[in-house]
Amino acid sequence: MNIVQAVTRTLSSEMERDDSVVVLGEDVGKRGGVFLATQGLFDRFGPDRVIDTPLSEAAIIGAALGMSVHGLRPVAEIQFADYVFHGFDQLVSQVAKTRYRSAGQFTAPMVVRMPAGGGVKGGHHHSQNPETHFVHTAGLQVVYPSTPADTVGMLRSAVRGEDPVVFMEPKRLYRAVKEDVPDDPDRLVPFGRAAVRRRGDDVVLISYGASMAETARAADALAEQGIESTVIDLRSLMPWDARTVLEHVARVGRCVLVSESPRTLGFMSEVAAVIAEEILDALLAPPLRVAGADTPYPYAQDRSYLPGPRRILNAVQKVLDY
Amino acid sequence: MNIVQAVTRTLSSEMERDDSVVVLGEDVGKRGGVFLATQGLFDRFGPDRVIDTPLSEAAIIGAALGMSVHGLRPVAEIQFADYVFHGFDQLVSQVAKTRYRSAGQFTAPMVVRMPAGGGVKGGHHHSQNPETHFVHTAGLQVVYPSTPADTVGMLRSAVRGEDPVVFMEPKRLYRAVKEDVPDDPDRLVPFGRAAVRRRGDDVVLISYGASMAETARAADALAEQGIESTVIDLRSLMPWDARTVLEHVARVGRCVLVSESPRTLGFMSEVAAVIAEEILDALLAPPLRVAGADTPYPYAQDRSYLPGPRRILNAVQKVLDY
Amino acid sequence: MIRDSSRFQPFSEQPVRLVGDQGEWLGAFELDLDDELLVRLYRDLVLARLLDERLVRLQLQGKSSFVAPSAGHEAIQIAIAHAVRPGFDWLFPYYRDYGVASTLGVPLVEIFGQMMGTRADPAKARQMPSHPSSRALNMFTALSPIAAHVPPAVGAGIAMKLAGRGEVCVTSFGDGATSEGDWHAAMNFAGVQGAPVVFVCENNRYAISVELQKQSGSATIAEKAHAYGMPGYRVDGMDVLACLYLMRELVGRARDGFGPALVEATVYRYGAHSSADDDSMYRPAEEVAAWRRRDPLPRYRALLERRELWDAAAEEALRAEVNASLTEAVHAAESAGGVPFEWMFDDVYATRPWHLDEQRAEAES
Amino acid sequence: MIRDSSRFQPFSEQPVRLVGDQGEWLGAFELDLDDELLVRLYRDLVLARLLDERLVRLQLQGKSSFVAPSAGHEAIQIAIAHAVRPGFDWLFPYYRDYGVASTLGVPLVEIFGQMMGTRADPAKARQMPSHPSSRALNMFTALSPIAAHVPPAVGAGIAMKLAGRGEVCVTSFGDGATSEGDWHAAMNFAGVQGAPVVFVCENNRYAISVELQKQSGSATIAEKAHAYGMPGYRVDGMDVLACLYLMRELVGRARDGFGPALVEATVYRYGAHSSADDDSMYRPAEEVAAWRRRDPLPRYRALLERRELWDAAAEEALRAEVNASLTEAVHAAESAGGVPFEWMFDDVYATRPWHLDEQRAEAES
Ligand SMILES: Cc1ncc(C[n+]2csc(CCOP(=O)(O)OP(=O)(O)O)c2C)c(N)n1
Ligand SMILES: Cc1ncc(C[n+]2csc(CCOP(=O)(O)OP(=O)(O)O)c2C)c(N)n1
Ligand SMILES: [Mg+2]
Ligand SMILES: [Mg+2]
Repeated sequence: MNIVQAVTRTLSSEMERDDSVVVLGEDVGKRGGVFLATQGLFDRFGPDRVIDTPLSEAAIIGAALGMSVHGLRPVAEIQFADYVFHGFDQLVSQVAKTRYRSAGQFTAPMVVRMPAGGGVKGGHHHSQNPETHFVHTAGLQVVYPSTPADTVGMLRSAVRGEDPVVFMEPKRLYRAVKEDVPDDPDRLVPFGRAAVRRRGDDVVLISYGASMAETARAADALAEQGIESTVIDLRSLMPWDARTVLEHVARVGRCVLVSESPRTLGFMSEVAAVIAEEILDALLAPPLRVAGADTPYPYAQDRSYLPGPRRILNAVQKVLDY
Repeated sequence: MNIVQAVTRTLSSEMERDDSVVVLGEDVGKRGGVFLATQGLFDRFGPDRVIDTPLSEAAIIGAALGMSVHGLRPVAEIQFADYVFHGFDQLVSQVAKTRYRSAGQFTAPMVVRMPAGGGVKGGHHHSQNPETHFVHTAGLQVVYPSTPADTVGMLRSAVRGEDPVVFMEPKRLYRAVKEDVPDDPDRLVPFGRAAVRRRGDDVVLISYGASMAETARAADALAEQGIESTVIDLRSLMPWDARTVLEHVARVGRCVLVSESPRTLGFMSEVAAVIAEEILDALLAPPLRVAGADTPYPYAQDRSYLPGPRRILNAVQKVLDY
Repeated sequence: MIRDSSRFQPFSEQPVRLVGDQGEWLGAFELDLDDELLVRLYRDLVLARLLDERLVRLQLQGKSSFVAPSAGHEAIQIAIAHAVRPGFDWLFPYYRDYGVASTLGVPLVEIFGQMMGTRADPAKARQMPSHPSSRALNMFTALSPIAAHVPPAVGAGIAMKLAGRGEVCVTSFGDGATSEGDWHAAMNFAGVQGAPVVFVCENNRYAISVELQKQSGSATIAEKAHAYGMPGYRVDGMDVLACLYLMRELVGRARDGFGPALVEATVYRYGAHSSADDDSMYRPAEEVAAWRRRDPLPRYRALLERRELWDAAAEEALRAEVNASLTEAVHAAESAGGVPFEWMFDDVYATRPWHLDEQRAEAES
Repeated sequence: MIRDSSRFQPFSEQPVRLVGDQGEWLGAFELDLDDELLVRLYRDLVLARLLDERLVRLQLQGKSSFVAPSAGHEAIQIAIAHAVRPGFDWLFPYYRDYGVASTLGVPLVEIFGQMMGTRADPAKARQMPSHPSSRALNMFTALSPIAAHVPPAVGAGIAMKLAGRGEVCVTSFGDGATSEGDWHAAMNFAGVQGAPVVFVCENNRYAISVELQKQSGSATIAEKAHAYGMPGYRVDGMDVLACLYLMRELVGRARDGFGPALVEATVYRYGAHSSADDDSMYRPAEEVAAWRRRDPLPRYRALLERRELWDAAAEEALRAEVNASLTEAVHAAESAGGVPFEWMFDDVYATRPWHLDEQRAEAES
């Protein structure tokens, strides 16, 4: 099963399980979504539960909010994460604050799915990783899985949860990562827990989402050089698993933080800040970030923009040499 | 001169100096803006250059972009920073990327002013500090002065600059801070340079915007206890003056970072991350953040939400005791 | 899916009016509401007006930090509340809709609790004053960002259509709100889906200081409905019977599956935009005075008096009764006491995550 | 400020059509364009069509990573370009507007440079393919987010009004674009300001897979103009003369200070939405075939042939000439070579700040 299939099958089984789950977005109907993540759902569940919307992200997110307040469990698709900004106020000012401002009288259990990330020759507006904007917005949960199994388990948690979830999907890995996923409808992956993908004592590599692929490749290359790394996949960014991160970084003393969103105030700024605050004395080297550039996402340099293995290895060398 | 007057007078003199400067926004005309920051401009420059817009932040920011591309120098007002999210796509996807995506063929010299910050009993949507969203968006310059003189000097730089500027104004201090400002039309405050407001060897306090008031009060209280602090007012957040920050923190070894936006991925996460990356060995204590909570901005706890002197002093005590 | 209203024509140039200046019935059809309801409407008008006066006074007294007065808007607000089935239908109001809240039956103590930020507010004083709400009555908590409640109202409407129980959603907003992109996106989605939503614009001709001609490319709000394939109606928003007949018709039409409609209720706000505004900067006092002469209360009272359903004694008794209940509710709301500091950290999520535990601890230390 | 077009009525149910299926003139007025222009229009149609075919082929050959084909949209696009004063008026086009670009005179080598991401692109290959641009011709760089160029177009229009030089702005977009909030906010602001902007919707009845009935609450796009106090016109977007006459009229009207107008040009895209789409998933082949029978090229060629302005030999010569210039331009664009890695760090700001110097150094190390 690959990641797109993980999405489709999970949506399908959740819609089967619970009548109140509906899907809405641009082209999610007959077309099955531009990445085919909702393929087959329209035929199976009909136009009432698989709703092709007009071309407005504010309508999609705002309507999903109203549906959830009224008792449905909408799963909205934003065709590319880059277009969430057209519905941004609905997400950050309304969805995120519904529980708080009504003191729990009204709540917004809903999911906003969005394919994110670069490396697909998509230029500025089909490549971005806007997670910072969501993580900085109290009231939203934010997850960004990197494997089919996590996609299944976290999407289930998202659909069944009590609060809104921004569900980011690594579109570069949609069909690139495959694995068997046990067909157990009760296997949920809870939010706020990182996965340790690899264990080693020389350096800790921390990443999430699509960049997990480059991070894993860097770890392989390091292993060939005899450098053993611990690799942490954060998976969940709000809440995030500071405990696991601090535990491993404190143990090893050296870490490199990899994410492809623009460096300044990318999610790894927070991770670095917390590491510095909490375990300063355990650090044998500075926590180094390897990140996307503080430029709009370029077209021609689509791949070079990403923090690839070469840049990760450079950073590892620096923390080892420190 | 207080801060609102600094805005009004600077706008007036810039409009006088350069015919291409126009002001637009909700209620900026006869009403002079809800904070009176554009008072008198309508009478002086007329409805063509002081434009009351329909109630749409997307129209305001988007139209300002078109005006600037066509050769005007628009200064747009967003009535409260909290409402920028309604025009967010225009700002982050269009304005910010105009120069880049056209490789400088089209540019967007424009200013988007917005009163920001809490402590005015405004609840969720009249209190926020959304600077993270702008700083994380390549292509925008972001400044947040805290004094009348800086307001004058930076607004002049903003209006005369070549790129878009998000100009955040500390509304809580609008009328609270007064000082004489020399009437020199060529006194510009350049972006990217912090101001060192106070010098001391025990601890470095770093802040900006409205929180400078609480930070200064904390510094006074510390001085009374015989603790001497260096106080840095960042003023400009993108670009920001890492050099000055690193120089002082390296010298002193202890710092506290104060800002009232939500803690997670607030601007101080970046400052802490850079400090940890660049001068780890100079740190005698962890860089501690004192920030707004990761909650929507509450009404009833309007003042307690803010990082006040008590919390700043607690943090200073911790870094001193470390 | 357009069923034309039988009594009213969409896109009329003149707003629908059923009661004349002297309280005379102007309708082409018979006034067929029972006396009890006729009187009830007046009681609701008086309650809304006196509530508004009280809210303004609380702010002047410093007991509340803000108020957005509703005087002048009462007739349409009361009609909205009377056109729906309370607790079954849903309302997505805006900050000025205190007449909707009081008529629907939101307890006054909750209203005052919200205005003064005390424990009497079921929403824990999370929002600034003038943000009414009622979970029990399906009245979605009002919010500050203009027009932002309209997309959720449409989502609720679509959910109602799917549920098929015949619920209806009514959402109200000002004239300024129609300029926002969210408003358009929502209206269009409702039009496409034929969602059972009645959209009510309380057109008071100003958005703070910005007058209608600077606000809207079209001369009327109602004609904007063309863009969404729904009928648009203009009604005298200070004529409670015109408002009620029209609203009932359109709510019924939506309930029967004929889809959404837009109502433009022409009103005027007598006061400044809010306690933070000074309206003398942008509108002449004569204009205010002229609109006050069309006040919904005396006009409708005259109708009742013509029918011998009302007199000075009844008026006096009613005012005394309402004022007493307002005073009592203010007292109860006040004595509920302020909300504790640490409530600030609750309800961000269903359960408090670790970082908020830490932040709460730090703030308390 | 509405001046009605003299030749055309706004809000007509049937789209304006001037050329019949057999190339016959249907106009109620005389065809008064000179022969040179009549021939020029046909040449531009052929150029646009062959350019589009070439762009599609480049993508199939792997020389370009993406294409959004324009075949079927040419007539309205060419009319837009002919209605403006190139280099004086401004255009805010969308990704499908290659017919606007080629007719206006954007050098083919620049177009191909952009499509292939080479140094021949004056925008340094910053954007993905299908984002035309020309600084020299005042054609604002197209962008991906739907409708996001419409507010800036209105801002430019307001600036033109203030400048008082008689410039006009034309912005074009798809039917799907009309659902976005930005579109509404911009249209309304233009209506309020009476800005000299002509809004052109290339209505091909689909936004990727979403058909018009799911897209728009109103049956037509033109009638949305009611909401903004501007006239809305429907035109057969595959009839180049109908498009040209209407566009000239509305551009002239805007230039003379009578404000904005909305045009709905009914077109059809023959190809899939883009090279990433498979249109067989959502529309029947017969529908495509039916629209192809209304193709703008043969229909207009028939008109020219009736007037003895065109024949098979001319056709052959033209195609050979156009193909040769396309081949040459592709070659030139390709041989300009790729853009260097480090250009990625330029043009974020007028001068590169310290953090981008650092990031560039790190990336290069
Ligand atoms: C998105 C947004 N922008 C700006 C404001 C500031 N603001 C508050 S009320 C108001 C005017 C609203 O006018 P209208 O919709 O006509 O309602 P009215 O107050 O006249 O009843 C404005 C601009 C806001 N609350 N939200
Ligand atoms: C804001 C935004 N949302 C979604 C998309 C993805 N998308 C690209 S083209 C398109 C359809 C546009 O349809 P229309 O406006 O009718 O233009 P057409 O392509 O049919 O000419 C969509 C949904 C986008 N580019 N921008
Ligand atoms: Mg109003
Ligand atoms: Mg289309």
